[in-house]
Amino acid sequence: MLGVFICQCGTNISATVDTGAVAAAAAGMRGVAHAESIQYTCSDPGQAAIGAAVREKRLDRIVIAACSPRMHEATFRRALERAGLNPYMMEMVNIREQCSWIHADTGEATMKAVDLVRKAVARIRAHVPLQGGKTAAVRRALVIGGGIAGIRAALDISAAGIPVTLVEKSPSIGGNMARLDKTFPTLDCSSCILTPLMVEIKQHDHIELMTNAEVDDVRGLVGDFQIDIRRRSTCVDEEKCTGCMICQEKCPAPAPDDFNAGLCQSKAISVAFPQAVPLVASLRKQYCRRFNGGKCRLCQKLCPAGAVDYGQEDEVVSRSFGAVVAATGYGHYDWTGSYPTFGKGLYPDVITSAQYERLLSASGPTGGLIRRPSDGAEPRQVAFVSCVGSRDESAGRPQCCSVGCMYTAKQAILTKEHIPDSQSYIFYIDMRAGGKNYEEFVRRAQTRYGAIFIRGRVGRIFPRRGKLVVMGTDTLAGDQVEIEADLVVLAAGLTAAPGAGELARKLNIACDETGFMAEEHPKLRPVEAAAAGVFLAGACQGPKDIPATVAQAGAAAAKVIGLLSRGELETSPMVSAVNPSRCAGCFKCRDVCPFGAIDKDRLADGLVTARVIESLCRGCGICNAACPPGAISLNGYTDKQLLAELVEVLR
Amino acid sequence: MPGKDVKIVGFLCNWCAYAGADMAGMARMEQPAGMRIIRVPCSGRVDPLLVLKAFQEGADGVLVSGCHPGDCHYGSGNYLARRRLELLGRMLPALGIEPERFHYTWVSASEGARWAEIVNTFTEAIKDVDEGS
Amino acid sequence: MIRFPESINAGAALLAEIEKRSGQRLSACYQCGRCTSTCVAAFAFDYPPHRLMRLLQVGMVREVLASRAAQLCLDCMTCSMRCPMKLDVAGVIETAKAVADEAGLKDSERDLRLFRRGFLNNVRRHGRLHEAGLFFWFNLRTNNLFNDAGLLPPMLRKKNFHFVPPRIRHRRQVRRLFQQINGRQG
Amino acid sequence: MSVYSYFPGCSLSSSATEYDKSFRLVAGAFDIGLDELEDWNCCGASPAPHHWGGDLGILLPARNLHIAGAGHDSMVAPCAGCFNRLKYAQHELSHNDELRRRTERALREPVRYQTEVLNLVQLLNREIDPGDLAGRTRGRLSGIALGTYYGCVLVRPPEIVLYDDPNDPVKMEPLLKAAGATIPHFPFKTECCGSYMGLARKEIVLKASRRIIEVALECGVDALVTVCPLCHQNLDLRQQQINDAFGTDYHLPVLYLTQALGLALGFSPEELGIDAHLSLGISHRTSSFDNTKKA
Ligand SMILES: Cc1cc2nc3c(=O)[nH]c(=O)nc-3n(C[C@H](O)[C@H](O)[C@H](O)COP(=O)(O)OP(=O)(O)OC[C@H]3O[C@@H](n4cnc5c(N)ncnc54)[C@H](O)[C@@H]3O)c2cc1C
Ligand SMILES: Cc1cc2nc3c(=O)[nH]c(=O)nc-3n(C[C@H](O)[C@H](O)[C@H](O)COP(=O)(O)OP(=O)(O)OC[C@H]3O[C@@H](n4cnc5c(N)ncnc54)[C@H](O)[C@@H]3O)c2cc1C
Ligand code: SF4
Ligand code: SF4
Ligand code: SF4
Ligand code: SF4
Ligand code: SF4
Ligand code: SF4
Ligand code: SF4
Ligand code: SF4
Repeated sequence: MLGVFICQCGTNISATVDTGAVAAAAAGMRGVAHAESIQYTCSDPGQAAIGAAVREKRLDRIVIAACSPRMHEATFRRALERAGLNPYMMEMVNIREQCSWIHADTGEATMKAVDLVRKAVARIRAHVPLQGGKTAAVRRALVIGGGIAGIRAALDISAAGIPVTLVEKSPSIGGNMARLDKTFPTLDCSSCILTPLMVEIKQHDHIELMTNAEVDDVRGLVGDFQIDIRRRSTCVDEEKCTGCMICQEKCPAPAPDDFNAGLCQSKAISVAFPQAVPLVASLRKQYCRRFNGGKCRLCQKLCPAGAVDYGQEDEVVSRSFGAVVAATGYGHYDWTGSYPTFGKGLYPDVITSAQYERLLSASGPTGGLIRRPSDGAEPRQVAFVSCVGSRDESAGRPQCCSVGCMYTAKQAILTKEHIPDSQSYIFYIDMRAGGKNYEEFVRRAQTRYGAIFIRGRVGRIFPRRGKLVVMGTDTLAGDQVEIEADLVVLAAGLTAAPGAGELARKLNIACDETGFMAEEHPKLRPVEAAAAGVFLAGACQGPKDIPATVAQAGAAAAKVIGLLSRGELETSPMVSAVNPSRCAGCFKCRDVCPFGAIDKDRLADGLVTARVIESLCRGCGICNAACPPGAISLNGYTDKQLLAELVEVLR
Repeated sequence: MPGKDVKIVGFLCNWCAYAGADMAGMARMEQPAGMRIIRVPCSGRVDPLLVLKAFQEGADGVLVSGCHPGDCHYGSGNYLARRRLELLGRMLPALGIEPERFHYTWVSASEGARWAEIVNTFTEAIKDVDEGS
Repeated sequence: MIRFPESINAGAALLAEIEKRSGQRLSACYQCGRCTSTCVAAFAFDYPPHRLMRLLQVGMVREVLASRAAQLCLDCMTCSMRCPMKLDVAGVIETAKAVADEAGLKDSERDLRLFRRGFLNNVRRHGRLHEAGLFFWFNLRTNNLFNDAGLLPPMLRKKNFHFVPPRIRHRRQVRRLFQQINGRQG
Repeated sequence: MSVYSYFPGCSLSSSATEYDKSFRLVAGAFDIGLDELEDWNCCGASPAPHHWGGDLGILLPARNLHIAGAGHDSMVAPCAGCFNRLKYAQHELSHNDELRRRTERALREPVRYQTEVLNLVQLLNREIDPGDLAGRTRGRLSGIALGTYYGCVLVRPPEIVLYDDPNDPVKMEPLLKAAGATIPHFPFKTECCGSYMGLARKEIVLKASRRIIEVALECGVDALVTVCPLCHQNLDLRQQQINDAFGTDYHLPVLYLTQALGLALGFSPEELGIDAHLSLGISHRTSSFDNTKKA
């Protein structure tokens, strides 16, 4: 006995699809005992109506024509369970995203909806009740990335008693926030907030910290991921090093200072920054003289702790985890290629906002005094340029960086605090200040700190007598603008972290077209990634500020705790099964299975057939398509079901 | 009205192309109404016989769409699909089916616009074949 | 005051024409002003480039067609190269100018029109440009005999200033080319 | 020896004869044959596309393409403006059937418009091997910083002229570097000089060109190098007007690319028509060019 429910979704569907007519057509289809159109099927009354129909008409299988199954399949499976049916005896028909929203003609859309319902009715007749199994979940979580997002998630998960491994690519945790001076909207000092948390990570019993480390390989699935972590050789024994920095002082080989955004130089062996956690040195072989044919062994000779070990090799650590949090943050857009009119990086006094944070910071290369790079002079006229490499289709970057407006306003305020007789100019297109107290913050920059806001984009920057001429437009005044500035600060856009795509592939999760990791649904599953058991926290999912990052990290932690505190997980019953009487033992299926889920089975009569190891099968159905006699078939997607669909849509 | 008389069966991978088609819907990108989507877990699930069956049942065109190379949810399913379906495509003329009626392509979950574009051009291409014959 | 929807309705037909011919979707302009920021002629315009785009968006097409800016634009395409929305701003302005020409709209840039007309008539007559002829004709017509007179001595020194016009043989063919113009000639 | 159809255009045969002269000398030095188009007409320059609906901007150059079509496979148009117009016309004739029919009505036969159109930099890069050039110039330009000024019409619109980066072109550099010159960073290399407004709206030209000279000097440029007679007129001939208008005292030489290469090859400034330049005549850098002659 079949029940069909046609959702109106308010007017989302009913405006284009005649839901009444679809219900009427459904009522006439073979096996259908009940058909009705419901205003909001996923709502409480909607689900109740399904339950009532199941009881009254003794329905045993249900078709729901509504939104995409990617949206509400899980919701309706639960509804069936509550109504006493096997949750897999339900088939969803997508008449919203793939019908009402993409067609204008009611007749056509309705006809298509009827086709789709007919196909689902035919398909569900071939459904059989399915039962998922249970597996134990490993009570340990992996957090990848040690910025504020990863730190917060690790602390929150471990607070529930679940052990955490925190893997950080660079020599220290802290991420981008550690590089900031003061932070909007409260203007509290970044290190004052962050440093205690970094130390807490180091000291926590339940948190295992691995720096200079990256995920090498991921196998298994939710509840039991087997993950290889590569710890890169730093030539320094972490246990012995005391962070005294004697090696760094004496090392003769210069190397770029990543922490200070290239504003100054560091050494081949160095501690990332004075507040680094862990506070140990690491050696970068590509800059070290010894590793480039030289004779130097100064650091080893001078190290009072005997911590330097040139022979140290990469180490690969394997662990099992029940869940993973990706918190790899963001990277900085390289504007020099797409903005030739800003000098291609040739003018030393055109810097990025990230560099400016280091000039403002007391722990920065100038000790917190604002000094421009070219001649060390204190700037008086400072021009800020928003949206560099953001909201710019000509640079292939239409997206908004979402934090540029706010940190630019912040930097104007801090400039005034550092240099009272300075003047800041902010070129902007729209001031995006949507958070709590943000608008007030921007107003303060304008009124109390006297920043001049100029609504318009900059077209060119060029040097003149030791200054930089910024040519822009004041669209509100309707005229061109020229500023002779001592320093120009570019709010360069945020990109996905370098290597984010590669990590996403290993984790089997998706990235969106801007390269950031994709959540399953912005409202329904905002911290869940495409693969079960993988969650997203912070700027790796999209540009965001610290408050939003911290909130999302907490949410991701809650999801991990929720998942792992149950102890065991339900497995999907959508796996393949072999019909031994048909199997010819050719093992084509085994050749194609990506997960090694097919084994040999010797039957009582001595025949060798294929057998699916259910705990390994992920339900891709690739074996189905390979099997010549059609002996292996995927539950929920059997040949019979797909053929039934085919025939019905073409009727 | 575009695509009125053209019926296309689309086998779409749940993780990429199907989500891409949803994305096109969320962005309200109007498309010809002849496309009938059948959801599969992976383009690797699509048996060439299913495609032939669709033509036998009177489909004007068949489209198989999965994840971009390297992005398969199951690692390598789309490579297998491509190999199989490539062969199939070469066989079609022998069966009296114009090769233009069959298409295998990649669409990611975020490429709504690309999906809409594919439906449009594929529908047009089939109409051209129909008119030509 | 701009009144909606009257303004949009009044400009719709011309706007559609400009969009079609220039191939640009004007609604994509988000008024960032980057086109204006490096325009070398904007200081002499009545409306800077970004405002021309805005005027078109709200249907005030006639203001654009009759603008001094449309006449003075050098078509250097600097604006088009800068636009973050990849709009061909120069192409839009040039299209507006052509539409205005075809409609026979009069504008305020008399000298400039005079110069262009003189230039083209000069070419119509000789097949090639007679620079000296154009120079004297223009100064005479604008009552500004000594305009650029300072340039004469160096030109003469270069022996680059020819008093006798160049002439090509098939002048009739060139004249026939002029007869194929669609725009109004005045 | 490869031979090209040569379209000098109005400027090279009147106000910019020194460009023509120096081009022929450099071409001769490298065995590049130039065969001037028979009975060519004015390409319409800047006014044509902006007047009477703009069609003349296509119709006039179309006739030149047609004439060239009967000659060699490729033609060269050293004037950047003519080059731009010819490319435009070629593009329109192949995309706009209606306009092509009108052209043919005037020409009274099917128009031949497929001849390859080259600008000067393209031609020289194709024909001159930098190594050979370096050998023959023996670094005569060394110590001289040349600002490469491309102007706007040589590189824009990129999809029609199909030549070099429209915002940051670099194609002049290999030749000049081979001759020993240094090429300092010069951000205004494609900024518009004010185009044809010189007679009717002088203030636009003076302001625009002043900016270019100002930035060039700021960047340490000893002389600008251009391939456009109109740019040359605005930057060089009008330099005194700029000084008068803004109270500046600029003496920045502006050379045609062929003049710069000619100097490097050992031709005298007189042969190249350089002595006639207003700015060079009063330049403090003249001596350095005289030195190159003696070298
Ligand atoms: C100039 C500027 C100023 C700002 N000012 C403010 C402000 O005042 N207030 C505010 O609220 N926000 C501000 N922000 C935003 C703030 O920086 C971010 O919200 C925050 O840093 C995001 O934290 P995160 O942990 O998600 O990412 P990140 O800080 O980027 O941390 C990511 C970490 O992951 C590591 N990682 C990356 N890839 C891997 C990998 N494959 N394996 C292992 N580890 C990896 C990185 O090394 C890094 O340590 C500013 C941003 C900028 C650019
Ligand atoms: C016009 C409009 C359009 C919007 N459109 C969108 C959109 O398109 N997309 C989008 O993402 N967001 C949109 N939003 C924002 C969206 O409405 C909010 O983000 C969201 O509703 C917030 O959910 P909430 O649960 O926090 O609060 P609420 O939705 O306000 O829920 C709070 C609940 O708590 C109850 N409550 C209040 N006080 C008490 C109490 N003392 N004791 C017990 N119960 C109490 C209330 O009755 C209410 O049911 C829109 C907002 C507005 C105003
Ligand atoms: S079930 Fe889907 S289509 Fe129906 S009301 Fe809910 S969201 Fe809308
Ligand atoms: S490696 Fe040795 S010298 Fe260097 S910081 Fe560590 S303990 Fe100090
Ligand atoms: S061995 Fe390398 S890292 Fe150590 S001091 Fe010498 S150069 Fe520096
Ligand atoms: S946040 Fe501000 S600066 Fe950043 S892209 Fe958006 S509007 Fe531009
Ligand atoms: S492919 Fe089919 S027949 Fe061959 S072993 Fe596997 S199940 Fe059996
Ligand atoms: S469905 Fe996929 S994972 Fe399962 S056995 Fe078949 S090929 Fe292997
Ligand atoms: S094309 Fe016209 S509007 Fe654009 S920058 Fe040049 S002069 Fe200004
Ligand atoms: S640059 Fe483009 S988007 Fe910006 S105002 Fe000009 S036309 Fe509009």
